[in-house]
Amino acid sequence: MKNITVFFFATLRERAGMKFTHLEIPADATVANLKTILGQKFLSLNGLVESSLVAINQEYAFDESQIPVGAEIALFPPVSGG
Amino acid sequence: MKNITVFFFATLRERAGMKFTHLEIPADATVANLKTILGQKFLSLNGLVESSLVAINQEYAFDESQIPVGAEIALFPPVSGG
Amino acid sequence: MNPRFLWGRKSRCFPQSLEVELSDFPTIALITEEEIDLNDLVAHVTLPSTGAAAIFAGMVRGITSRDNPHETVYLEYEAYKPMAEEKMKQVADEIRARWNTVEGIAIVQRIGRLYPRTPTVLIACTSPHRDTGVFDAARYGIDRLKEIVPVWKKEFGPNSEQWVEGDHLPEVLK
Amino acid sequence: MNPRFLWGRKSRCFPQSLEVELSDFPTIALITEEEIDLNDLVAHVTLPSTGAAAIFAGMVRGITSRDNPHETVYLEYEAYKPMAEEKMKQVADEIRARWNTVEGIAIVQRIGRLYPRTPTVLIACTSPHRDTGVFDAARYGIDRLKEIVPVWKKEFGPNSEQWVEGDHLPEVLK
Repeated sequence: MKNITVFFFATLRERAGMKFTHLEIPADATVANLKTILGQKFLSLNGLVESSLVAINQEYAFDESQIPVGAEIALFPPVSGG
Repeated sequence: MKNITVFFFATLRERAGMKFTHLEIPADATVANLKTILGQKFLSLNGLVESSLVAINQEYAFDESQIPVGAEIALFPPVSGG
Repeated sequence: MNPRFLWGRKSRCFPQSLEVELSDFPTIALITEEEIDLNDLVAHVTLPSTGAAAIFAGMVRGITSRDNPHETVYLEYEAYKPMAEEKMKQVADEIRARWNTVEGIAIVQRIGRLYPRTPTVLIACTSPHRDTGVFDAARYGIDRLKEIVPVWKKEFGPNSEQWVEGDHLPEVLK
Repeated sequence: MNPRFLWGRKSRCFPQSLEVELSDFPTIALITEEEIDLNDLVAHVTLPSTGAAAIFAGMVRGITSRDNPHETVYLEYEAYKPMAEEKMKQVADEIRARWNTVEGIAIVQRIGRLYPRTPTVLIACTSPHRDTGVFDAARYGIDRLKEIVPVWKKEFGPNSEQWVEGDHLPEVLK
């Protein structure tokens, strides 16, 4: 198992009801695994977390990406700045 | 004969040594005629006045353009603003 | 900005048969000896319907590498002010004729003695969105200003001075 | 501007075999809650060799006519600030890789509650001349910011509020 921090932004922050959380996940967890874990832990994120964007240590990551120990993860919807 | 005012800008102003002058020109004078008159009256403008741009009452005019009574004429080199 | 510099607001062209509320679009066309204030000028051409501004600013180059490499200590700008401001309004009209989504337009040329790094000219065009030509409109504006607006500059180098030569293209003046 | 926002000056690429004086080019990549000061930002990316700046400013539209016409009372912007500023630096790097005449680059996104007519975002690119892609560089900058920089906005209308949906295009994020 390893510890990570997950930040939520925009819709995901509102639906999760928090800005971030600390999690323990399996040592070999990928981004896809993390999404499943989050969907189970935060029922309010169900249906939203699957399609959200993910960043690991402030760089975009994708379903197959491995999550390093102590990673800073961020989940958020497609960006809409400007 | 008719009276006009001629303004000089940039190189032409420096070469003429004045910002403007009042002139009396023939009633049927065109821009081409005016350039000849100016070249005779201001020897310092010789060789420069022929290729200069001309505006009549703040609108571009060309060699064949007629000059109205009381016109405000301007002579200047190709523009170089910006 | 002094309101006398905010010239004739131009209405967008609607079919005359349509009863529509005509919006007014601000146009600034100005020769000035004062500093060019980008914040102020952009604010003056920003409407409640504006979402995008494309802005060109030209500066005095102190060091020129292209073509004829040289140093510039300062430039002296002079203008035939009333005609120049009329020609700037013509440039604004031409922009609106080509890009009918453009809302506000500011065209400002600063004159007098100007040192390197100083903004000398500004073209700002606003529109609701960025994808309907507003960048092209600003580009057209500065290209056209350099063709038809009666302004000249004299360049002062470390050991020389000379008038900058414009291109002689009478066909673009009409 | 606080100098901590003036990030790693980037040198233009010269062949390594040439002994040349490397110029430094300023890059500003900034998420801020403060007003966007165009004069200040453009001054920070203007060098003695600069003759042209192409600038894009985006504003809050109070009235939108296209697509889904509606009124906006204000927008609330939020950002993942450290990643957003890194992605802005990536946008600046991409610009320099595509237009090697670009000198300074400023990319600024304002966040917080912003009302109609307020500038929310600025992209400024400078270069010695206006005819070597500086307009395209600024256009690329705002397009790319809207693709990869983690910023979101929630729109508050007279009787409603909703998050603005970005396009889901994972292929542009890499």
